[in-house]
Amino acid sequence: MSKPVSALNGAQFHGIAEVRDLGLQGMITLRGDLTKPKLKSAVKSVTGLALPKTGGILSDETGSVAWMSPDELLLLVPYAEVDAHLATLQKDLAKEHSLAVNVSDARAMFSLSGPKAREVLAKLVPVDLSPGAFEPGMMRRTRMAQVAAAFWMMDEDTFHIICFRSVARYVFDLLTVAAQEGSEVNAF
Amino acid sequence: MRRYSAFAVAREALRYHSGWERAWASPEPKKKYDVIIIGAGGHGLATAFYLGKRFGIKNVAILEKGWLGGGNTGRNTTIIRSNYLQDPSAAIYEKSRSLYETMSQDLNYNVMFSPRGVIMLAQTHHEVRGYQRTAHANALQGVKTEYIGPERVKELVPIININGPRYPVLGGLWQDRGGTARHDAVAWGYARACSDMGMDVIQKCEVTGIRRESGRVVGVSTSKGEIDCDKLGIVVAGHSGVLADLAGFRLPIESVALQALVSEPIKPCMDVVVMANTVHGYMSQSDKGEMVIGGGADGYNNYTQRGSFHHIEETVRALIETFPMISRLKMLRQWGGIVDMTGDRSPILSKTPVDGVFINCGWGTGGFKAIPGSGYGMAELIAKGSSPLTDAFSLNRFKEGRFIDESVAAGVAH
Amino acid sequence: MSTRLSTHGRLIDRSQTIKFTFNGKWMRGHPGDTLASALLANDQMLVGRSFKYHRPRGIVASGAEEPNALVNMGKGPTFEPNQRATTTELFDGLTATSQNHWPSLEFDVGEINASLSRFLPAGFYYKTFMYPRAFWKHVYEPFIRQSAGLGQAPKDRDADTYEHFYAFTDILVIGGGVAGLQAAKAAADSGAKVLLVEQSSAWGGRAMVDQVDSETVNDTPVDKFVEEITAELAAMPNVTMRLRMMGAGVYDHGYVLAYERLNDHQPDADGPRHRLWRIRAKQTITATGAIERPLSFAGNDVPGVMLASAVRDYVVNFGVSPGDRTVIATNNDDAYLTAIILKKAGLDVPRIIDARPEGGGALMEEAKALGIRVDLGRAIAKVKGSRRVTKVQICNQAGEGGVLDEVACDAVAMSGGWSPVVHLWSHCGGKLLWDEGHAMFRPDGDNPPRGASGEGFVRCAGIANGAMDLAAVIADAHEAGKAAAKEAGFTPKRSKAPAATSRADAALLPVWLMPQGAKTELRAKSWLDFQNDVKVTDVQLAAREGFESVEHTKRYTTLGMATDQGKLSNINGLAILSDALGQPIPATGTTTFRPPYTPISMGAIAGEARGEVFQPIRRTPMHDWHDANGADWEPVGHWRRPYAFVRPGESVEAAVMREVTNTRESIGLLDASTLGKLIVKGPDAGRFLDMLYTNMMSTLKPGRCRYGLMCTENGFLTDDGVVARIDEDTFLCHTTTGGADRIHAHMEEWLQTEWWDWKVYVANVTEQYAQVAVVGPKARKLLEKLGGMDVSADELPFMGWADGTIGGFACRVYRISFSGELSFEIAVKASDGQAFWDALMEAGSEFGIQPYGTECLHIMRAEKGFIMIGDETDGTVIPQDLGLDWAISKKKEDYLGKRAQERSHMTDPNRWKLVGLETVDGSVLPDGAYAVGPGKNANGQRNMIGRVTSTYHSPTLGRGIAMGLVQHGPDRMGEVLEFPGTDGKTYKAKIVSPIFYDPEGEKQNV
Amino acid sequence: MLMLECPYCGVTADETELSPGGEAHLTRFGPGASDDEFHDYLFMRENPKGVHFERWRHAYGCGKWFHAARATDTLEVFGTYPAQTTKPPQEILDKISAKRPGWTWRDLK
Repeated sequence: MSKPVSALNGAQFHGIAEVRDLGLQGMITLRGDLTKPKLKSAVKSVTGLALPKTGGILSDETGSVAWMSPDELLLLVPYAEVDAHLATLQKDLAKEHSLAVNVSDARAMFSLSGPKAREVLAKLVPVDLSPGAFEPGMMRRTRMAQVAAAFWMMDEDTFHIICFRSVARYVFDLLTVAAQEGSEVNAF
Repeated sequence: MRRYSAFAVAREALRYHSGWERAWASPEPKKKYDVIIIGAGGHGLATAFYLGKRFGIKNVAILEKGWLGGGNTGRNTTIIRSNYLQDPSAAIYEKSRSLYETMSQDLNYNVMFSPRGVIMLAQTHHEVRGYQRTAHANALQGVKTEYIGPERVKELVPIININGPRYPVLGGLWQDRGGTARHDAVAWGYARACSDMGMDVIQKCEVTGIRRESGRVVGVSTSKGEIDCDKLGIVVAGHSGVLADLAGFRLPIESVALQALVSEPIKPCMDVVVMANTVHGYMSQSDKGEMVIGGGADGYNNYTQRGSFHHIEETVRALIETFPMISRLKMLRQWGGIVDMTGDRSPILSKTPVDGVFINCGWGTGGFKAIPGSGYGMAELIAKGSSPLTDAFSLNRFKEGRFIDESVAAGVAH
Repeated sequence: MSTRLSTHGRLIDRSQTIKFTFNGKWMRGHPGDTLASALLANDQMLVGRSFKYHRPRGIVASGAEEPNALVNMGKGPTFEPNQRATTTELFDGLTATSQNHWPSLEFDVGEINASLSRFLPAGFYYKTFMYPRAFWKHVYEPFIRQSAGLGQAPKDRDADTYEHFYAFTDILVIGGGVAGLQAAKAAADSGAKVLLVEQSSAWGGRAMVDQVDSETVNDTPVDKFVEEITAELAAMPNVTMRLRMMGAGVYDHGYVLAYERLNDHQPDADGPRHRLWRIRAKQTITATGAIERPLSFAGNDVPGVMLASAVRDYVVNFGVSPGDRTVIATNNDDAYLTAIILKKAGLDVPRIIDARPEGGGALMEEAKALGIRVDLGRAIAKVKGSRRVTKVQICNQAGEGGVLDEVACDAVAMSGGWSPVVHLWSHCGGKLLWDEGHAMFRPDGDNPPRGASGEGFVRCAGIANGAMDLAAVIADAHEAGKAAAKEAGFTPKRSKAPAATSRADAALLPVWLMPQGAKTELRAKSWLDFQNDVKVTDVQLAAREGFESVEHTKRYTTLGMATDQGKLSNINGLAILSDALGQPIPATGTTTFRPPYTPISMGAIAGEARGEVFQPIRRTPMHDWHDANGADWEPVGHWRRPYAFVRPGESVEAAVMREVTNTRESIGLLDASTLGKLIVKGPDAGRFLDMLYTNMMSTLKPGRCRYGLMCTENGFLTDDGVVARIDEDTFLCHTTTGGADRIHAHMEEWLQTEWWDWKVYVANVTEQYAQVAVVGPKARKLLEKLGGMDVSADELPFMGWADGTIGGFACRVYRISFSGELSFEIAVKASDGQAFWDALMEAGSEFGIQPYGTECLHIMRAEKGFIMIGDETDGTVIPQDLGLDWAISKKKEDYLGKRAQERSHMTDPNRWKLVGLETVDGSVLPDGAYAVGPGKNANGQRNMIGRVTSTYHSPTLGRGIAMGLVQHGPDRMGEVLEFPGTDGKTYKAKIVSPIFYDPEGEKQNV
Repeated sequence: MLMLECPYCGVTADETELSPGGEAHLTRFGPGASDDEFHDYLFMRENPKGVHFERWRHAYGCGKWFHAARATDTLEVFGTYPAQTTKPPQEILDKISAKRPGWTWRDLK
């Protein structure tokens, strides 16, 4: 059978910043009582990571754990491993009131990179993106122009942005417009 | 009262207009009136006017906290239409529209009613069906409307973009006798006519209390002293909740900010009024040449006459999509008004738990067009305790679950 | 005449010449010119016509307050009306035309209005044009519309792009004059993050014109000081400085709009034309300076009469002299500066007319020393000239205007004193004080606009705050900067304001009318609002007629309602009104200041949201395939769904008919991915769904599906869909396409705000899956061909579901039907969606498979009598109206909407109920038609007894079928109703059962 | 343009990230309630010109519902708090009393 494809199948744009569709990314939404040790250990066994603090995201080479809400985490794992990890979570948390679902295919993920990445994104989200105010390790869910989105920083020049799959094209086009040549702001 | 006419103006011109008298008197309040109307906006003044005209009740005072016509009457986008879906709405709005036709002559004051026509654009299949339904209902309600196709829309509105990428214009509900009027003139014309009938229009007179005896109103306390009355009409739009509180009852309404804006004036380019409900924008061109644009209402309680800017943004965005040429016009001025919203977004014209106290409120975003009809019916309600125009709009409908919901045909009440 | 001087011109680059056209005529200017300065340099004083009387209009000011110099600019997709020449930077190839005249600027037939002006006083149109009635719309109004309106309407789609920017700062300083610079410096020294914006293209503001030669800060000339402090600020990492960026509006909770004009001065450059900044500042300082007031004397609107400060600006900034012989009229010392600058530039200043009997201070002596004659206690009786000033007549200020003397001149520079720019301060509720000494309103520091914390978040600095001389301005700005920093949570440096010199001016004499006792003929020619043609007599008339509120007067006379929003006219106007009402000016008060400070482009407001990104379009995984295969799109919410798949040469209607027939006879494929899919999990999930749905969900067995209805708490049917029980703890709820997000939010709301102790989690997995309905008699054959799981009736009976694989795709199959046919709804991962769809199409070709769209779906469900949310329901319909009582649990004590449905009107036997409708002649009932009963109601409307909710031509039955709501409908089977159409015809239809097709359900249960 | 701090994620959110939810602390009336009780629950609102307690959802953020104490005449915000409660926290009530002596809202003072 043919291999699964992401919404924009690797689309790219180069303007005052670079925009890229990052392809398929394994994502698991985990809802539950974040204070429960069982939940913490389950997350650890799946991602090797601890729980981030409120509004934070923890990452290593293979994945990330992002704080989405007081009772919700987003686990980023390799696309191919999602089902296995889900099984583990369901087993480990069988006795806990919790919910773990695969949302990998419900989302699109982009990278926005370059020295102007901060100001390109600042054209679209009502968030203080100045250095110091927003830094790697922070996760922000917000409104991007007219749709919901979430983003975090991989490094000083790179954002990863996720949105719903159905609006992937819209979000890509938005970033393209915001990164058009000659639109530098030089505000940061 | 001196009649207004071109001849009078010419005669006055010879003496540099030194002979014009006051348009309305500014009397001190009397001890007692048969009826006191709180609120000298369009609805309050029209109510007083018809109390006099229809029922000969002329011992009337209209009390105004600020300056007459200073509330929503002077802050709206002046659209007049009656292409409503539900019977009670169609009845009162059509009565109102028909009274606008002759208002300038009835008041001997040019309110510039301009029946230039109103189009409500259908931009989704759902809207197409909704407006076809409305057209059928209107035909039976005696409201002259027509469902028209996109070509006709383009004919009537040359500057419109009928095949926009996102929401192509599929058709529209057209009311050729809808239009606009000069909002301030409506208030001024009624004030002048009421004053001429011997009624007292009392400005800068704030009501601070509503006096009752054994469940019946006997008068009001004001910043200009105590005034007695047999009957009391509360017609204060956004401040209805505050006044109801003074009378000791509550209302099923919430007050929110509604915004509008105008562009700089340009030469005539759009003769009709266009409403695009899918994208929440409506626009007309005033006689000064300004594009008059209506914005959305905030979702939270607000008594400042300022709204949130994102509504302006959403409206302008939508209208640029529908009328690409306005992109290079400039916003001259934006403002807000306080509108009172009911549970079904339709108005309340009703008796209240307090004998002798009547309330007219809840017009939400659509009050201006209803001014004469509302006054016509409200006067009858106050004089006779009931009116076919107002009975369906009584307070008890919420208890009975008997709503008058206009949103069903995508016809938002602007 | 007005010309370019060989001296001065600090802002222009004389080494380069650029060309532009005005009314088709080529003219020359220099980089750094504004369009206004370039026009004056080309002796083009006459630039437009006024709004009402079409009077000739010349340039009056040099900045944002200019009421007259408004031009059409550009062509086609870059055409723009009402561009203000005084704030338009000149660029090579600029094309401008003047406005509001016909046939030409010089000869305008509209000027007839001017000679009739006596017959057209304020509000004359309220008193006339009433008879005969029809004439307003057909005769009077068209004339009024045509003669009003200023600039031309753009015709083309805007060629430029725009964008927004979200900025957050500790302190925003608006205004880059000496006050703004000093305030920014004092604030930034505390370490606070400062954003400093200036609307023009240069720092320093008025001081660069007025105080350069005469005064110093820190013992250095003002221009040097500006240079130094600008450099210092630029070097500070915590400071951002922007030119060509105007503070447009101040809103609640510290929200400020700023309008950055990136490319207006370089139209060929890349990037957006304008950028609208949405700034959140802890503290905002407005250092917006002040605007000079005109004087009200007869003929003060004749081209050549200008603000004294503007005359200085044109000389100093642009090396342009508005006139060769300039008469000065003033009530304060400031205008003497203009006289001195003109004189020193070698120009003639025949007379200074000072209304003050004692005249001015040091500057007057300086002017006299230069040999300029000064008349004290005098006024201008009248300015002579029509298209250009030719002379002024002089009288006593105290008198009625008896002419004492005449002076020939070609320009008049007037100054009536200054008004601080308090607009931004006032937008969000800042209060004003009347300053008797300077005859002006200034901010009342004790009543600032208050933010979320309840504390003030705006303060003014410099002249904008009423500090009138340089030393005071610098000191005030310094304190404002420090105070703002402190308020924003920083510790300001302990520093003193730089010492500055200050001019010893004599006091100003308030002069609202010149001369004081001007006769009516003079007052009738004394303009207050130059653009809207409002004269002193108009305001006096308004007062006489009882328009006593300043708002009434404004609206009655249109004073201050022009595109300059009264920047020049408001204070003079309300002084005249106060005088007419015999009350002090503060008792009259001001009109409300509303954003924006000056007009901002609609394009900037919309920002990036145009064309493709005007609004999001939601796409399913198979969207592109649909698009490539003839999809006729239908927007459903933000989704796009194929209405039908139209083949080349086929009509949409024909396509729909084909799709229905094909699906009923062989097999059809529907993209159902847009349907909402919500996972509801937890020990209390069943209990929770029992509250949400009208029917009982807790009794549903794992592996089974149940159709459910959801109502609002107000009783009305809001959504429906099939619920599948996954396991003991887990349900999957399908919603309508429009319903997914709404119902998800609805569930979260009740869980979070009412039943927060219930153990339930909800997740919206709508977009995780591509869902495909495989529908028709051959559906099972196709799935069996693809293989992978047992889809036999025994293994997977109607209303059952199962996990498995089909054609190698992991999937979940629901055996549900919205068409009445054998039907499988198959969910696969969205990322597999297109591949799965391809596999079905390919394997299905031998069975005659065809995709179908929403209209086919609608017809098939109507043939079966299934209701559609949004068709049979409209927000006023309850399940009981639709004969869905079978789906309303009688056993449950409670569910959302249950109590509401017990209200008297909801249980009224007269409610309209669902029935089927069959036209007598087989034709299709018009959509939305109403059935009429006998008679009319109290308001004379025809009595209606029912309406059509869905109506189609059924290819299956070969006739029109419809569903509708009819009073007592179910009890009136067989009765024929009349539906008047809007086409004049009356349609007759028989009441029948709503189930037109396969009532026993034999086709779907195979 | 309001800004409110979400008590769950600590984000001071722009109004456009939030969705308003009307009056707070309503008691639900279902089957068995009188017509008046049900009517008041569904439709009667304080709609005060002054101190108000209202619901908001951090719709574009953590998705949680919270309450805000806000003045409708000045838009001053006295505080926000989680929605899982039937009455406002005392410290917010005290703060309001300090700033607006004599305020009332339903039975609160």
